[in-house]
Amino acid sequence: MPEFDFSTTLGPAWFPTPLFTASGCASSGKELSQFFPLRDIGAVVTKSIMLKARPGRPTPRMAETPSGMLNSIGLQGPGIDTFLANDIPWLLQHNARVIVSIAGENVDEYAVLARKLRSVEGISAVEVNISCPNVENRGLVFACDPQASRLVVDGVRRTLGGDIPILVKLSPDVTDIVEIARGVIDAGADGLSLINTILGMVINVDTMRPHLAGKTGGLSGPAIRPVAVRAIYQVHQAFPKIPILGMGGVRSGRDAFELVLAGASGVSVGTATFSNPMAVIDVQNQLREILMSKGFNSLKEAVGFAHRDE
Amino acid sequence: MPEFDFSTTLGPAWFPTPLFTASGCASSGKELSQFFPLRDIGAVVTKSIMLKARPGRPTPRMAETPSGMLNSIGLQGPGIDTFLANDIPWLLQHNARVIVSIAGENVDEYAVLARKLRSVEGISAVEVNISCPNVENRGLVFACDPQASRLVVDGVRRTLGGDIPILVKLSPDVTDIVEIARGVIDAGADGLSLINTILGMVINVDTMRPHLAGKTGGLSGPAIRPVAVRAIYQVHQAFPKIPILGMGGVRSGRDAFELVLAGASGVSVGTATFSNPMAVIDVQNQLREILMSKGFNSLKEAVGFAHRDE
Amino acid sequence: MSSINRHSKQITATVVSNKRIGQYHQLLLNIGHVVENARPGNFVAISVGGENSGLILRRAFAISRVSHRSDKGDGTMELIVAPHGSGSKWLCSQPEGASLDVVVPLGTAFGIPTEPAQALLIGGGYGSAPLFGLAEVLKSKGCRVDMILGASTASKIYAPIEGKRSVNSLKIYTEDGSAGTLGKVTDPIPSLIEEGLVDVIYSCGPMAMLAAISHIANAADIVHQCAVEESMACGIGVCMTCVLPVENSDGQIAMLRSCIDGPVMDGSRVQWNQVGKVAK
Amino acid sequence: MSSINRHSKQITATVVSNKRIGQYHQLLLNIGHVVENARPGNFVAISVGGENSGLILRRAFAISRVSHRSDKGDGTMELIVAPHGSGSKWLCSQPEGASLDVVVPLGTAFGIPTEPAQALLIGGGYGSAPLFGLAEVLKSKGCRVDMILGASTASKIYAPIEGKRSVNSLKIYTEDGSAGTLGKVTDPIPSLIEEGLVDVIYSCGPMAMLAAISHIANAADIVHQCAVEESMACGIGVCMTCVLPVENSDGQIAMLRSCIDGPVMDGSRVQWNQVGKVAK
Ligand SMILES: Cc1cc2nc3c(=O)[nH]c(=O)nc-3n(C[C@H](O)[C@H](O)[C@H](O)COP(=O)(O)OP(=O)(O)OC[C@H]3O[C@@H](n4cnc5c(N)ncnc54)[C@H](O)[C@@H]3O)c2cc1C
Ligand SMILES: Cc1cc2nc3c(=O)[nH]c(=O)nc-3n(C[C@H](O)[C@H](O)[C@H](O)COP(=O)(O)OP(=O)(O)OC[C@H]3O[C@@H](n4cnc5c(N)ncnc54)[C@H](O)[C@@H]3O)c2cc1C
Ligand SMILES: Cc1cc2nc3c(=O)[nH]c(=O)nc-3n(C[C@H](O)[C@H](O)[C@H](O)COP(=O)(O)O)c2cc1C
Ligand SMILES: Cc1cc2nc3c(=O)[nH]c(=O)nc-3n(C[C@H](O)[C@H](O)[C@H](O)COP(=O)(O)O)c2cc1C
Ligand code: FES
Ligand code: FES
Repeated sequence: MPEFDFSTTLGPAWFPTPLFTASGCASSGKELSQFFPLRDIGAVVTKSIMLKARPGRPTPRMAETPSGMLNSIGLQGPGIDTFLANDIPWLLQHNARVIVSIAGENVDEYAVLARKLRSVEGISAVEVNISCPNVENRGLVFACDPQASRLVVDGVRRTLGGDIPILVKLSPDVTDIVEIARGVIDAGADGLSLINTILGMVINVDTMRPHLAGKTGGLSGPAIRPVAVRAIYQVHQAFPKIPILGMGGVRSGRDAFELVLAGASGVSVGTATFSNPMAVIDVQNQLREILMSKGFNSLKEAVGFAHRDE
Repeated sequence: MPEFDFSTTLGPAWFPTPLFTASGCASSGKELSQFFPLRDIGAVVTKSIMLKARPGRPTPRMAETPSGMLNSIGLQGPGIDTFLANDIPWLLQHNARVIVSIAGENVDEYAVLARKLRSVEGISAVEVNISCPNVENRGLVFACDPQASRLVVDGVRRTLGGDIPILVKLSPDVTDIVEIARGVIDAGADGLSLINTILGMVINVDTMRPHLAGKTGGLSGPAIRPVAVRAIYQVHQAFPKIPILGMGGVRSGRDAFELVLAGASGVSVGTATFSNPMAVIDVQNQLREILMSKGFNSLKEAVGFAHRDE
Repeated sequence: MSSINRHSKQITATVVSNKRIGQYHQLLLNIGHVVENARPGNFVAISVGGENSGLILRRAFAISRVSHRSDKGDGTMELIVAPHGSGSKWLCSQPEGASLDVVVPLGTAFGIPTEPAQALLIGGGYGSAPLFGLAEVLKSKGCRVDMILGASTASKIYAPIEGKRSVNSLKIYTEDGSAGTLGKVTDPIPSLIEEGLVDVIYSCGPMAMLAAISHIANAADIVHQCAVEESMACGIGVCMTCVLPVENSDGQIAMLRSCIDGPVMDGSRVQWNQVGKVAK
Repeated sequence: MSSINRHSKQITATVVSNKRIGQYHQLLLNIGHVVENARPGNFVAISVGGENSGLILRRAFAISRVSHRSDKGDGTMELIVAPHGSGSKWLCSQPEGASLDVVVPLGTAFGIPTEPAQALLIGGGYGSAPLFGLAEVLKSKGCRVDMILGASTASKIYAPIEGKRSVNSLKIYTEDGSAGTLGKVTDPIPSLIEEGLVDVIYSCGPMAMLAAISHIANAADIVHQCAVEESMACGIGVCMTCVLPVENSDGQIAMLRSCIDGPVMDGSRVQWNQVGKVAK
């Protein structure tokens, strides 16, 4: 019997395991390294970084919801220069593979961020988070606008050249996610990250106002898993050759397996890390075990297996 | 101190209490009458009825998900004629107020359904469920298409005349729910029902295929409440004078209060009835108590209260 | 339908005892005088996972047996629960004294012959549970009760000693031969029928077993009342998730709700080969 | 930061006892030798609601006191829990013997003076909990320990008799006068400072109380270490929900995470009037 092959590829990037942190749910990696060696997982996907330092939104920034939570962090962060000076070297020094998530306020900013990343050694991939407001178009979220998301990816692709793979992270808050996917694939995405949070709101029944300072927030956690599975399934069905990094409510190997069967080549664990600091490792071990017990010889055999005979 | 006024209006229709069943979650009402007198709640919203009898989708039709469930019933029902001959007389005889939910396969069918309802005495309102596939446009769901949803409502409005109020039930699976709302309001909707289920999928890890025979299904239950609150808040903010019948994950008076604060003039209870046959009554009693304890003199004072000072 | 669930109540029941029997848990719940309305074949729906549970739907279980002392207002109900997924495992972990949220009784009951008759009761796995309660009632009506139980293996046979008192004969079949005869519950039916020992068949168990029994009963033109088991979201007839294709009295196939038009159904009317498909 | 949470472990802890004290529950948990790394000021994060819980986030609680017998490998930790919402109520309902999923210890600890000093400890409501563990440590270092506790009403004062042994003085203030002096914990601070009895202030309680103490401490130029309480999703520094505006050593205001840059912070650096707003 051949040895089980747990490795995965997202476009040209290879990873020994298909488990990743989810952007914004592992900070820059350091904090989790108190709980497990970062090199043991596929890669650390860093919190979306913007051009300038940002303080983020006022608090409260979170609300728990049934089997989920809302967050409204507002992309607090140190800005790309400080990030490249401090965080990336630290991660590489600790032998972590790194996927850098970037976010911009307008189309150009994404290209500028890509330019800064171009010369950085050791980055495995760039995740382009387009679920942010486009300040040049009434704050409309890029990912909700086929034209804008295409332009963002086009700019990043041209700037980065062909060396670093580009994953584009889509929002489920759209009428037709396949259409958005088509646009960014045409513009040069190597893969897709599915899904970002779903827009939600909690009203505090004591103050009788929206609980979050930012009013609306992003819904994550097990509650949204069925939406993630559906989005991954739909997009994999439409573009079976485009690798998908799946995420949304994964907290066990069983959950990750569901995303893999739907079509994910890799799985990011986000909110589950908040309740279990070891979640990524635990999910990784459980997924490996499930795949082997089902008789798969490799992760790749299982990717999109739910689509067979169709 | 004046007596507490729990009544509500949805357009020209008046109801003694703001609690309703959710379409498809109370069948035609009879079954729940074993648990409480139907006249005690605001109204029974009946399961969406179509022109012809329909067997619905194959089983499995449901899957439980974290704090939610998926369903894929496929609008099984007896067809409008049998429904009008059997179910409506029974409901009226038992002094239930009735909101009839209708669904069509194309724009014309909605108008035909409206024509059949026009002459029926005693109906409080019509809820137009536009979250169904339009067979004349590649199965695209009406509610996801501003033009189609507008046409449907326009047809129903013209046919019904001004007598019976029209509530249009929208899907949250759209990029911009306010835009869809604007279209159907322009076309003559008296009120909006928010929200229908969210498209999701569960993969059965034993069979390694989609669990539902219909593959995708609609996500309902507490998991989606933050999405319902957000949609109601957004639409109430844009159209403060249009009454909203809110639904999505309500299982307690506290939850209903959240929807009311966001802008709902009435609240439908769906999935919660599956776990608690008395849910509508329980939520109704709890909501009344909460409103009074917060010092409101009427339900109406609380509708949209979370928007104050903005 | 109008009489279905007329006596259903949502109550808080206390766990009187919880014993492991083979691969099952025998749960005894105190449900007070509601017990008086429970008939063999009825089921109950129980909330699982506790107050903050992410499992939002009730789980359905057949009532195995009931007993009451009307003088004390005490009524107990026995359930046989297989630890399957999260909900049933939670239930099996409930200690004596725990409180459960139960809706009881639900659904149709087995029809009882008005005259003494020869009844054959067939159960698969935990499907034997409601048959013991049924046997007691049949016996009290002067019926002859023969019982056949089957399962894949010995630990999945539920056949309590007390229960055996109400039956005239009990045969056990396992697919691995670890208890009783090696084989299936359907093996002995034809010869029993031929011997003229069967006026009516009652069955409960996996759908494939019910289908096989229906096949035999139809051929011999013997009444077959079976308790079906479909995935249920509400258990009270309002969600339409639990449907089965069943022939109407006018010969048409309709998708009937197994929670209120069942779980006990006329086996000859269920379109077994179309279960999971849509009636045309 | 690099040393924060270096000793944190996710463990299964057993409830040794659960006692109601006024409006609180005193929970004693056996956490084994992990206890050795717990310092006064650290907190723990506990999963709530059981296995199928819809409450997905951990709840944070200050470690009140710890004790261990290294020979037996036993280590217990005491928590004082106010039944507030679903999660804390669930925790308060856990019986002796129950197992809890706990991440311990987390966050910064109170700094202990290297030389004996006069320490003033101020607690509001359950905020007194960690102060008793702190008092023991300070006492053992030869410090003088004065304690002031306050709450809205008597039943919200947590002041166990054993705890009083480690303090030189204990004053209690309630807003309704139902215990101790009618008034607020801040009332006596200025005169204590004037009398020269205060070298360092330690505090834990509602944010408004911490702000008021900071105001007094700043004016008198006295070191003030306070344990803040912000809504936390992760408790381990990865989510950025728990931030507070704090002045850096270079004079800039940054949004620091109260879970890993706290909960114990330098009161003079927290921008109390900007809490809940965004640093500019
Ligand atoms: C009328 C009726 C009587 C039953 N009687 C018994 C009994 O006496 N003893 C017993 O052990 N079991 C019985 N069952 C099956 C029992 O309901 C399921 O085993 C149980 O619901 C599984 O829940 P879970 O959380 O453990 O599993 P999960 O698979 O996690 O459940 C997920 C969802 O699927 C539903 N589901 C899963 N399996 C079944 C099933 N076989 N039937 C119906 N719904 C299912 C659950 O209700 C739940 O909503 C009966 C079912 C029905 C419909
Ligand atoms: C560092 C720290 C130490 C604490 N120490 C104690 C203690 O010793 N004793 C004690 O009784 N309580 C303490 N708390 C507060 C305690 O965490 C909350 O009361 C508890 O989280 C409320 O959860 P719930 O489910 O009961 O309430 P809910 O309101 O239902 O909780 C909903 C969500 O909001 C969060 N939340 C609500 N209130 C608070 C709060 N005050 N602080 C932080 N998060 C909150 C919860 O964690 C949860 O995610 C502490 C909090 C922090 C941050
Ligand atoms: C607190 C928090 C912060 C997040 N920040 C980001 C971010 O900066 N960039 C991004 O692309 N996604 C961000 N996300 C979304 C997650 O990466 C992920 O797509 C989503 O939470 C669904 O996965 P989960 O259910 O496993 O958390 C954030 C999510 C949470 C909960
Ligand atoms: C089993 C089931 C059937 C439903 N059928 C219909 C329907 O026929 N027409 C309709 O407009 N909505 C239907 N819905 C949607 C509900 O009316 C409601 O909008 C949704 O479930 C959200 O509310 P809830 O979370 O309280 O269930 C159905 C929902 C469920 C769970
Ligand atoms: S389970 Fe809902 S109708 Fe049968
Ligand atoms: S609680 Fe997550 S960073 Fe502090």
